[in-house]
Amino acid sequence: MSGRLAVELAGLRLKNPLLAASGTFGYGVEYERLMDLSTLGGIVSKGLYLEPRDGCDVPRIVETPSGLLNAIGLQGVGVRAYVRDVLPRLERHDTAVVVNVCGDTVEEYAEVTRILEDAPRVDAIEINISCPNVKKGGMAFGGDPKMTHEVVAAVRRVTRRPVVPKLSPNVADIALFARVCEEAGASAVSCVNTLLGMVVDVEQRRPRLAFGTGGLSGPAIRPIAVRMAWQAARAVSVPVIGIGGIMCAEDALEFLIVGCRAVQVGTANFVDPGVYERINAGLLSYLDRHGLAGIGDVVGTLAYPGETK
Amino acid sequence: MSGRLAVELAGLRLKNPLLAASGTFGYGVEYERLMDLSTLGGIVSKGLYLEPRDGCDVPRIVETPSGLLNAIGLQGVGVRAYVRDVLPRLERHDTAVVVNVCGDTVEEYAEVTRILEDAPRVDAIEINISCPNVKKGGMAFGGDPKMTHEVVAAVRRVTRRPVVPKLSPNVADIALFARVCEEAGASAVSCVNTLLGMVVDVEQRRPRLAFGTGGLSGPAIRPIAVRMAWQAARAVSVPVIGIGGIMCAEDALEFLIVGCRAVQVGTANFVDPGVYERINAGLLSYLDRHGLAGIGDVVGTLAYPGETK
Amino acid sequence: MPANLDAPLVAREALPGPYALLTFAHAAVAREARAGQFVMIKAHTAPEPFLRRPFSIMAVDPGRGTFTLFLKGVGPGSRALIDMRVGETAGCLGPLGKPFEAPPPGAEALLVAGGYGVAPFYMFGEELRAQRRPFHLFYGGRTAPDLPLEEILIEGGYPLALSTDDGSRGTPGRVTVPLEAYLGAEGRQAVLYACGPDAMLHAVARVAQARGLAAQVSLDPWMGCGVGTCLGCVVKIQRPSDARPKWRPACTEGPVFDARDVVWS
Amino acid sequence: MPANLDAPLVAREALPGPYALLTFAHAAVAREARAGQFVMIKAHTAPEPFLRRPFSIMAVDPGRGTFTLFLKGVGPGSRALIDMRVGETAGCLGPLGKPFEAPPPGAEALLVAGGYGVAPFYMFGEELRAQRRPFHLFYGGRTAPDLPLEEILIEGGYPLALSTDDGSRGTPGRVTVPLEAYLGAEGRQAVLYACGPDAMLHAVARVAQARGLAAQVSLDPWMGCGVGTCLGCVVKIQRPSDARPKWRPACTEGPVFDARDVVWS
Ligand SMILES: Cc1cc2nc3c(=O)[nH]c(=O)nc-3n(C[C@H](O)[C@H](O)[C@H](O)COP(=O)(O)OP(=O)(O)OC[C@H]3O[C@@H](n4cnc5c(N)ncnc54)[C@H](O)[C@@H]3O)c2cc1C
Ligand SMILES: Cc1cc2nc3c(=O)[nH]c(=O)nc-3n(C[C@H](O)[C@H](O)[C@H](O)COP(=O)(O)OP(=O)(O)OC[C@H]3O[C@@H](n4cnc5c(N)ncnc54)[C@H](O)[C@@H]3O)c2cc1C
Ligand SMILES: Cc1cc2nc3c(=O)[nH]c(=O)nc-3n(C[C@H](O)[C@H](O)[C@H](O)COP(=O)(O)O)c2cc1C
Ligand SMILES: Cc1cc2nc3c(=O)[nH]c(=O)nc-3n(C[C@H](O)[C@H](O)[C@H](O)COP(=O)(O)O)c2cc1C
Ligand code: FES
Ligand code: FES
Repeated sequence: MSGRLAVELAGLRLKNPLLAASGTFGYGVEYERLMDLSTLGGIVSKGLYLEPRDGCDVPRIVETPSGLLNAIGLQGVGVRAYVRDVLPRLERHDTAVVVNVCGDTVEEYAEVTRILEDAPRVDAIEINISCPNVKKGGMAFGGDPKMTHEVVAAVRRVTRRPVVPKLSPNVADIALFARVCEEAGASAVSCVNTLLGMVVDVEQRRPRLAFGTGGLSGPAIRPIAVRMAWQAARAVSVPVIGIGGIMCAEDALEFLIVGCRAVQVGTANFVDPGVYERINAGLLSYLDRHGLAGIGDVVGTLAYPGETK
Repeated sequence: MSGRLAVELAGLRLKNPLLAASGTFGYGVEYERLMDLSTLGGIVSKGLYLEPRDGCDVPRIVETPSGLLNAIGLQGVGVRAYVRDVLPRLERHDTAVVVNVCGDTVEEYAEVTRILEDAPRVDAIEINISCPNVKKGGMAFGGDPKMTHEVVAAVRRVTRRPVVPKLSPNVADIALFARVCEEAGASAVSCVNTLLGMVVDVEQRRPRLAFGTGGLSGPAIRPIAVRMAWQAARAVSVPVIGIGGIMCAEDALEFLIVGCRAVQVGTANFVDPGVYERINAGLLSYLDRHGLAGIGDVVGTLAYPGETK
Repeated sequence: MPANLDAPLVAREALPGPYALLTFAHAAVAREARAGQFVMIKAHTAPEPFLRRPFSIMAVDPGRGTFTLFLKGVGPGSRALIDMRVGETAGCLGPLGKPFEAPPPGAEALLVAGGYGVAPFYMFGEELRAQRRPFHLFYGGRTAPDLPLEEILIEGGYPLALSTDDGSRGTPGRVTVPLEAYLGAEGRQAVLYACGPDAMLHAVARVAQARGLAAQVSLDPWMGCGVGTCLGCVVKIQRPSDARPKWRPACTEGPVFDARDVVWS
Repeated sequence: MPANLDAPLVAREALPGPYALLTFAHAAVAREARAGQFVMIKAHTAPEPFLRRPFSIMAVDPGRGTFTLFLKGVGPGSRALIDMRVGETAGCLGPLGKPFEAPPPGAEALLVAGGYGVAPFYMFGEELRAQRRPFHLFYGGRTAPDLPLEEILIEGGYPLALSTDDGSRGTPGRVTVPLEAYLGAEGRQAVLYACGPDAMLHAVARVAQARGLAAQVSLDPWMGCGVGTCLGCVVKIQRPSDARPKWRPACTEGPVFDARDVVWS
């Protein structure tokens, strides 16, 4: 039955198209006691640097209309502790493990990737060139085609594994960045990270987040993310992983229909850890209702006005 | 009392900082029977071309989480009918009249503006270089610094009135576009128009809007719009008019605090035509609560972390 | 003049199935509304969906300053209204739109209702009765439970013809079956009025055209603002004076249109 | 183990003011919760705010499979819960977090509650009583109406000291006034437990430090997920083994912390 949800993605076989998005599912092990991790197609780790990081001051999170604005600042244990403490615990779970790799410099991205190269449990590398909440790297790289190319190529050189840059939505032309990634050797692209935003505490007349600005996620951004995923999917031949505001099966289907091979679920993890089961059940019932054999039959089936497929 | 809400904007004196946003208040006269139009600081007309336009096929509007996605396609009566039929009816209302000017070509923008030049009731020209729902002009101009400069300069040349380009949020660097406008002679900038988005009807596997994509407005986009207004206000010395998801006084205050001299209320008009009275009352009570003389004392008072004012 | 008010819910009657009758206090609607007009309304208890929704005015009580809606709960907006408790308020703008126009003297009014489309005809029946105009109400649904107003209409003494697609109540078949039977073969003096699903409106328009009768149809597009500014509710209309079809806002130029002017899609 | 369930509301008692007691069916919480733990919960009736909210578990009934919350309606999330009707469900994950730890034998437990911070102490009192440990509950508020659980605690036979800032009920002044009076001059064997506003927690921590007593404080940061992944709820903690303060998630390493480890801001 659940074979109907399986997808091929850059050489990986995922048992279903749902991955937990970076930064919204910890390192995966936090959810061990709450759910069966093998109901997930894959887990993308919280962003990892070479060294442990403290992250931003608080408040780090503020709710917005149908959205969440965060500036966590990539607090984390660093790649070595991850390899030592986390990866062994993931051994027992039948799900793909994708590591979200960060760096202040091109060299750091490559170095983190190199350290992961010897770790057996890693299935793919997601390159975070789109975090809006750090002063160096992140969005500064993902907003510049030349730097994007450099980072992706540098990571590509040091790993045999699939390399998946994660695109920033804070650009004018997402298709351009998808193409740059493809040319630099990306195996797939994740689309998208958070939109840069700000919420003001009008009583204090200062930003609500200690960092000032933050990244907007959640259902509020879904129409923008779907549009960008659609543009990216039309621009490149490598698979696109859709991300942004997915809360239920219909939301995931929007991304699949516009051409994404898989999707990531982010903020919804905070709202309801039962989201994967719900979405998987919804996808299966959609396939039944529409007489489709597998979820692959949905991918890229959008009938865009004025276009013939 | 209400003098406390008055603002100076590019040579205009508005009795309060609230304008009705283009495309969400018709030509103004539609609301005559519903409210006292002189409670508004100003009215921005629906976008006007040289000739009448049919607009997009239906559906044109779809609700999204805390947002609205529209592709109206600038259906309208054309500038001549506006001058002939609408402007005389606005004579009797004590509020500023701003005309939102559109064009397929640079020349058309200038031509529409020229026709308005002889109309007495017009207080300012807003240049719509950011509509995402037309095949020519609109966002295509507002996403290109060179074209932005050309359009603004062309309109600037043919009118003595304040010229206010309306920026597109679908760019990487809003500050750059604000500066280009200032250099081209803009008297102020409006910030922002709608974000390009798409919603998919998963049962039909086609976009919900007949046009395909549309522009996202409403509270969902407010954190993004506030951030952009803040960036624009820091980049230029001409006034910035903040737009995006304003529903209540607190929302308007966010834009004023980050540096906007005035704001526009869009989608909220559809939800509640009483919104202006509510916001004005809220602004006055804010001034009282904070011991401030006038609304100008709020503008640009954001204490940004790590910066001293 | 339409007014925008916080309207408290003053009475609430749940009907079987997803239906309910809700009565709100709103002086302007109570005083001025005519059958076929509608309100834009949203329960203050639910922030989402954030837009108001259009509902036909089913009845007014000018003395009490109230009006009544007949609602079918189909989505979040309608359900939030149905879930309101007496005393809670809704943002409510109305009365809006163009009402039904009474038939010329001598002609009978034949009201054709499908599903929740029956709502404005309760009020239209009252208006016609007050003007001593003859009328007949054809009320159709898919099955018997889709005719939740049956009892109220019978109690109200409405001349009524019921029909259901599955034959579980009244004449079996579409609502046009009893309508055509009533019209009979010979040329009856009548004006048709229709409110319900699109396909039904179109069917009634065809009946009218075939018999050379006038028909007024109440269209049901999605509405954003209700006052002619969002241009989301436009429908294709070609009036005799129009050289070609035009997109016209159903909220201000309708929802009631002359069936001949509607360009059916 | 914590479980994520659709929890139906099985009982609801409105208290004076913005307060209410809500009882939900949730087998895992009912069976496993300990005082100081919390649930992340959201009424399914209200789509916004879309995140769940943290609330301390006030009581459990393992036999019936239910647990009870004591809520103060302060914003949309808490109010949506309070507005629920019996039978409606909430998405509920729990029990979560680290509970209060009972004092060592011989030491008395002094529970210091401010406002809604009293909730976990109802349950902690029950636990202590079951373990035959002596305890005393200091319950403070701004004014008398801010002590809505007074009656229930008295009926439950809790050893209680009330206080209000304005003196309208119990000892006038902050809750630390009766606490310090109770502690007296001489060195009493006690562990302090505090739950309430930040300033109160800090004050209790100072009292404990001044007297060389251990104190456990339940912190109240904003929480996004409740399970340690959003890192939105972090608080600055420096344990004896830490070279410098670290941001630690209050949801998994707290909400109850050793007062000495908290870096007060
Ligand atoms: C003039 C008028 C009078 C009406 N009178 C009544 C009445 O008396 N009683 C009554 O019960 N209902 C009436 N309706 C219908 C009522 O307005 C809708 O049922 C209501 O708006 C649904 O809102 P919702 O949030 O409950 O459901 P939603 O979830 O918003 O929508 C329910 C249905 O509307 C469709 N829909 C949503 N968005 C769009 C869109 N952009 N374009 C097209 N379709 C869309 C959906 O596909 C779905 O089938 C009337 C409608 C109009 C226009
Ligand atoms: C462990 C724990 C146990 C709790 N137990 C109880 C209990 O038993 N009973 C009870 O009534 N309450 C309890 N609370 C408090 C409760 O969680 C809040 O009152 C609730 O989340 C408010 O949500 P709301 O949507 O009603 O209001 P909101 O409008 O979300 O917020 C109300 C208050 O929270 C503040 N706030 C909102 N967002 C942030 C942010 N990003 N950062 C900081 N502050 C913010 C606001 O400023 C406002 O003052 C507990 C909190 C925690 C952490
Ligand atoms: C609290 C939080 C932390 C995040 N941390 C990361 C991160 O470490 N690396 C990364 O690439 N994306 C990070 N993201 C972005 C998400 O992975 C995702 O791209 C984004 O939230 C949009 O998806 P959503 O709307 O489903 O949440 C974070 C998002 C949130 C809300
Ligand atoms: C239905 C609709 C029509 C619009 N038409 C125009 C237009 O004609 N010209 C224009 O410059 N902006 C137009 N806009 C954009 C608004 O003026 C405004 O910039 C945008 O909606 C963001 O503000 P809001 O979130 O308050 O709605 C339109 C927006 C909506 C929702
Ligand atoms: S509903 Fe907005 S124009 Fe008709
Ligand atoms: S609430 Fe998310 S980490 Fe604690």
